[in-house]
Amino acid sequence: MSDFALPVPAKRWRVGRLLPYLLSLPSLLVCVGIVIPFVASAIYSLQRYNLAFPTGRAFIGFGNYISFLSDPSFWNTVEVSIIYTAATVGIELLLGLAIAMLLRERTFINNVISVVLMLPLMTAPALASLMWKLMTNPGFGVLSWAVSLIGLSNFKWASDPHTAMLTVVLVDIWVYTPFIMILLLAGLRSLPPAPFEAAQLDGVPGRFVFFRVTLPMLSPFIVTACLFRLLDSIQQFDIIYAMTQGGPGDSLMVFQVGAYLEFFQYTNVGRSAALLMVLWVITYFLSDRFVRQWHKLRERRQGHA
Amino acid sequence: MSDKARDLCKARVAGRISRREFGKRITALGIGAAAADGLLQASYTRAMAASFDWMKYKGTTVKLLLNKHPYADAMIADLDAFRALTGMDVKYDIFPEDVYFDKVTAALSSRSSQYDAFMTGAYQTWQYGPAGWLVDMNEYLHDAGKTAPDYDFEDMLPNLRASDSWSGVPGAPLGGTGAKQWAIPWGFELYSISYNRNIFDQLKITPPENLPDLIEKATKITKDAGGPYGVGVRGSRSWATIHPGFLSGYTNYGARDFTVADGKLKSAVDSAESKAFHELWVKMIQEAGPKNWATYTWYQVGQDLGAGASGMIYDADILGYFMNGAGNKEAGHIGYTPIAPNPEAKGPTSNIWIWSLALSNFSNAKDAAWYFIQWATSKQHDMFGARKKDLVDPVRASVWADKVFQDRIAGSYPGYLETYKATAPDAKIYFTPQPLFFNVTTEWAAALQRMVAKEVAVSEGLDQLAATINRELRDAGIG
Amino acid sequence: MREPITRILRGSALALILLFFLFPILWILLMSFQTNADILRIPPRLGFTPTLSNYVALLSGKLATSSGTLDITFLRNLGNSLLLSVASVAASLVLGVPAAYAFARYRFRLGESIAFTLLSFRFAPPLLVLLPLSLYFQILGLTDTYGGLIWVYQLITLPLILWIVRGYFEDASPDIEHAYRVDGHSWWRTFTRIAVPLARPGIAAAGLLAFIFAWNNFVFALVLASADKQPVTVGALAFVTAAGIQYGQIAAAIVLSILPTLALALYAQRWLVEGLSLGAVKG
Amino acid sequence: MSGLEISGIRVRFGHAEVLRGIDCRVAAGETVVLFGPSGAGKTTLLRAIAGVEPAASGVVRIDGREVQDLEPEHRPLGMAFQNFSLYPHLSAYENIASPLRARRLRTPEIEIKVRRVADLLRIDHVLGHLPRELSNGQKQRTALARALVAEPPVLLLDDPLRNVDAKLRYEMRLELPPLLRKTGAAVIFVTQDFREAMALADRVVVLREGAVLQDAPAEEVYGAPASVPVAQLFGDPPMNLLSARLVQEDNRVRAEAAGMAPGFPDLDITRMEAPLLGVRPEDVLLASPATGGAHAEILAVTPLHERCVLLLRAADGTELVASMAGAAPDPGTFVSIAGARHAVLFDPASGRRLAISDARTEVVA
Repeated sequence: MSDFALPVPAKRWRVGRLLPYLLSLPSLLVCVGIVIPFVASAIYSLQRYNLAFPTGRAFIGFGNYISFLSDPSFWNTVEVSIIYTAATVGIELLLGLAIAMLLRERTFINNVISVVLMLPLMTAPALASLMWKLMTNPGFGVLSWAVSLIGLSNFKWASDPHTAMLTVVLVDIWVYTPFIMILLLAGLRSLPPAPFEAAQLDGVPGRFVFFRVTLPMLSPFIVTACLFRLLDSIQQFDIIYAMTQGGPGDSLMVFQVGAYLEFFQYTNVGRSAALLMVLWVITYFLSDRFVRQWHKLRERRQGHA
Repeated sequence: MSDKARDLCKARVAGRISRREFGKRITALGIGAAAADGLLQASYTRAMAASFDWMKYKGTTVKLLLNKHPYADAMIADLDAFRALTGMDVKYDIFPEDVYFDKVTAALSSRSSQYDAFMTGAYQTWQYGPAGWLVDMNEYLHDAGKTAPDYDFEDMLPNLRASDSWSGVPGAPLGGTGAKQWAIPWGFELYSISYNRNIFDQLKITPPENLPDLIEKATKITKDAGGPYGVGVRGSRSWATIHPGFLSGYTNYGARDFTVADGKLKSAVDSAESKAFHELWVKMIQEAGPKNWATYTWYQVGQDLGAGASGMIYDADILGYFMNGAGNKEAGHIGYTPIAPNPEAKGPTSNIWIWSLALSNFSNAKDAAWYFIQWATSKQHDMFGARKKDLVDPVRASVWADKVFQDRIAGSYPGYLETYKATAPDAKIYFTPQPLFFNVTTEWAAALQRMVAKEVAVSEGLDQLAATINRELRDAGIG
Repeated sequence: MREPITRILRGSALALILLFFLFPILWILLMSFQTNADILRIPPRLGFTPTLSNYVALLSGKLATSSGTLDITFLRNLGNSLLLSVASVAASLVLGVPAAYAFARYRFRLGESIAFTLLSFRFAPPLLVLLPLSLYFQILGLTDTYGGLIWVYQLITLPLILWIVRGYFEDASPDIEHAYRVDGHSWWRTFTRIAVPLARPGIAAAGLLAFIFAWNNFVFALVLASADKQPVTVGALAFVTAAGIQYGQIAAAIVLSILPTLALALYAQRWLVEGLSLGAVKG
Repeated sequence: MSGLEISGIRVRFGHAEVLRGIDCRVAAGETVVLFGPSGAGKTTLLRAIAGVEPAASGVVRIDGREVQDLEPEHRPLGMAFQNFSLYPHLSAYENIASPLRARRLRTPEIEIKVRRVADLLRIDHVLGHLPRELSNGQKQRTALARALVAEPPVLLLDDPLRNVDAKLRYEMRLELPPLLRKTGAAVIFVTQDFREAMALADRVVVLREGAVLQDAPAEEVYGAPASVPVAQLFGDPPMNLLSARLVQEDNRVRAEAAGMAPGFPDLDITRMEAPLLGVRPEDVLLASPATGGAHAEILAVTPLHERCVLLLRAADGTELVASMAGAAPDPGTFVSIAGARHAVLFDPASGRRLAISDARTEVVA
């Protein structure tokens, strides 16, 4: 006898159509709860609103934004943020890719190294900055001592406007390269081996394989890694605030540090919110572009497979 | 405790016998001096309770927001006395200074009723007061039903009382007419020189007397001491860089932060006096300051002095005090000296920082919280902190006059009291009170950083700074 | 097989990389066994008498400084960090894995928009929501509750899990799940017995990264929670004291705060790399 | 009726309609081969029947009961997927046991049934292995075992022999028909290989672009394709389609092309512009040039199985394919086309079949 003594289900109606909504709505709702403050922020950004001047609070439309346009410190913020983001993401990507290539083979030692290399990522940036500050202290700092050995006795690290950017970028690289490395390593190891074996048999030069085979196949991973890092980097706060509070001068005044000071030091809610809205628009635009690219690359990759 | 001892304590509290007499008689009773202090403390508590209904809010819990500071530690150590006195309970959240004020701003700006009272500086009340976050304490101070008769607010140093008192009108003087008492002073600090005696002895130099002299000696230390640099001052991009030694010297050179006319403020950082002083200060840092000065907060300034990495600091007197304590390499080698940076000046003009206690307007237990503030700023607790703990710049004249406190300081921290005495008379807040204090001083610190890094000439930098400040004042409608 | 010169180059490159990334960690480790006086020596030296005093101070909760003994709550902070990170990641997994599955498996109206909106929260500057959030939490009564914090932490953990796990689901063939349903198993059983176990490497890796980011968070807890709910990132600042910065204890705190994550990472090592790859399970 | 009955199945992917109303019946014990090129919608149809692909409209009945609104797990059928779709984290045993576990059978009963089907498919020795430890053939048998184990009334087999090697495919072609018959299930078997279809099918359903082109017994689809596309699809090498000329002769019509002129007795059309004459290569009668008939040049020769396939150019210039047994002639030599053993005539405009030739073979003079 067949085993199909199946009960007839009561509902003739298929849950299938609603299922994806049922699955995704809880997480959406959880995040939507967070949207309410977001809307409040957007409204604040349209107000002249300094907590220390309660009577001066008024709706001023895009007044805060318009004042940015003529404010050199705003453009400085834009410039510093772009330099910081480009430098960190660029170097981390190259370095992360290089390390991932070195660790590509699935050996135990490589796996262990890849986990050990994640240690910096596991060190909270707020605490890591404190340690880097000590290590770059001209008196007790081991790094200052090390550079003095190679003749750089007057290297001032984060204290000198010329080297401050270099210093925080260095810390950022130290903390976040492992993130890119691990994503790209995962990508490299997931690539199908066939094209590489074929190239090796055909004696195709390594460089050619790298640029024409590895990189294109890796691109969805590169895009993902870049996306997360780029958007984190342009929003950098912990490291810069802990190391220099945006100084020396205004040399490291990135968006979130500026907005943090506007709110927590100057209690200027309107200006702080407007600055953050500008940052949000930038990140939204960037992420939109990236996600589109990501979808395109994924489809192409799946098409190949 | 024997009845005799108790009577003796009561007599001492009532002022019927002198301190010396009390000491002599209590020794005769066979009670050690330390135990006697405890007895005294206990009887003070009882004396306070006798004349005022401290038990009125019995059972209430007060929640405090505190900064991680020895002053707070001193208070926490004495909380049991408060509990015993009032039958109230105290809970507190304590945060490191790096984030403390952000935490206060977050709590108050969200109108949180979580905290009833909190620690603050005077500058912060210039924001918090106008924002409507604080309770004006005058209503409590002048209400005999709410304030104990022996509280004696007048016993607090007048400059300190004035510093926490402001009308809210930008530019109006502190403690002037219509002023509200936004906070009650509790412990403070003023700015003088603390130096490493070993280094000074080794180089055979004497403590600096004015700024040019300081620069010369500091430069010598940087050159000749074989490692340590000359003078530590703060340099981070923060208001905190401006208010200690820097503003004290700035004032000493006759410069002011603002001119006030017709209720409008105008920046005065581009004055000739200001430029002259800035030139010297920038030179001092360039030639004898810490290499990465621009990241220095008072922690690094203190750390370098304590570890023997700097010859001296021009910063809080209490910072020099702490660095003389155990656990630091240079403990016991720190000397103190007052300074009037301008050779022409009559004496020091130290700016001050006052840790004060304020009452949140969003508190649900304001009267009870006031009881707490009243106790924490009372003579009794001030005395406890000064004698037993590190509340070393207490706010009350009577505590400074206390022999036990004086003896203790003189014993372990030679020169500290003398320096205090020389600096105190003209020590007060030299900033013009206005709500944009943090904007102005942060910009100021950033400008100073650029001058020290030689990105901009001093005179030009100050002109730019004045323009920036004036624009911000205009935008806010007060310039 | 390979030319020796390539091997040498590769080896020295790896050595340099390890030096750069591990030297600070090693230095922190060394510092954690030194007294502050040893740490603050000029110039810095390798030789020192190791001491466990930093760890003792952290674990016993008593910190001796020149201005007296301070109570520290490091263990409590560590506990908070663990609670907040574990609970946040767990909540994100419960919420995010089904959602990731939905985005990967179904094309539905507004699906992509919902997915992008969820992702975009990851991109919103945290301060943007933080400013009004404290006010809002005050109204909801969530200020200073673990629940409120875990909710806000979803901003960090949920998008990360959603996007990595989604990629993983997308690359796995749906036929395996179809086969299971045709066998007669319900949707839910298929999801829990087939889809989730097969995506385990992806889930493990995403969970680990989310855990790290939650663990490292600083500003949310700082603003929204009282001292007894603060994680180690904020708590370790307590070692910045008036009597000096207690670098030894900070170093020990970092070491102790890395250990749970490191243990987790080593445990998940076999899934970590594989799990982040979009590469599918090959049957 | 017992067995499977589907009607009006439509499936859309976005704007594209992938299945445009499919009707089909499969009786219990019958094996229907679903044949068509890739992209025809074969797999989609199976999925729609199984319920893993939502159908826009249509009715699916199993043993008379409508199941189109049921979730896949409530449809009484078994399915083997083209890529096997084994559960990689479960042993072969557990893979096979899965449908039984879903039905909450008791463990000893499951054990008995799994062993039985594993014995039948000769995979009893690898039941403890994980799928990745199995050879392709073992994987295929495991997938098949999983579909069979619960003895479902309907079996859907999606090209199960595609990913296995030639030898195994050949064996399975022989083994499967009796096996399937034994289950008594209504079987739909998807393939792109006409030989497989011929070997297994009771009936063949030819599918192209989401529509059924022909639904008939295998021999009929082969011998009498319903339309030109079927003729092109079904058969390897495919049917020759030659432009013919109709010649009225007595009571019948002959279609002349490339030296062949089969007669169509039932054809009532006498005049038509260039109808298409379909002749299977093996139905092209060849003779040595000496015997007369139309000469054709051999352009190319390929061996195929036991026969060889010839590409010919007939005297009228038409190229056609023929196949013959025996030794392969050399390219460049000539053969004679003696006629067509069997032929089909198609309407060139609609592509529809017009007539089937009679049994008489004719040689054009």
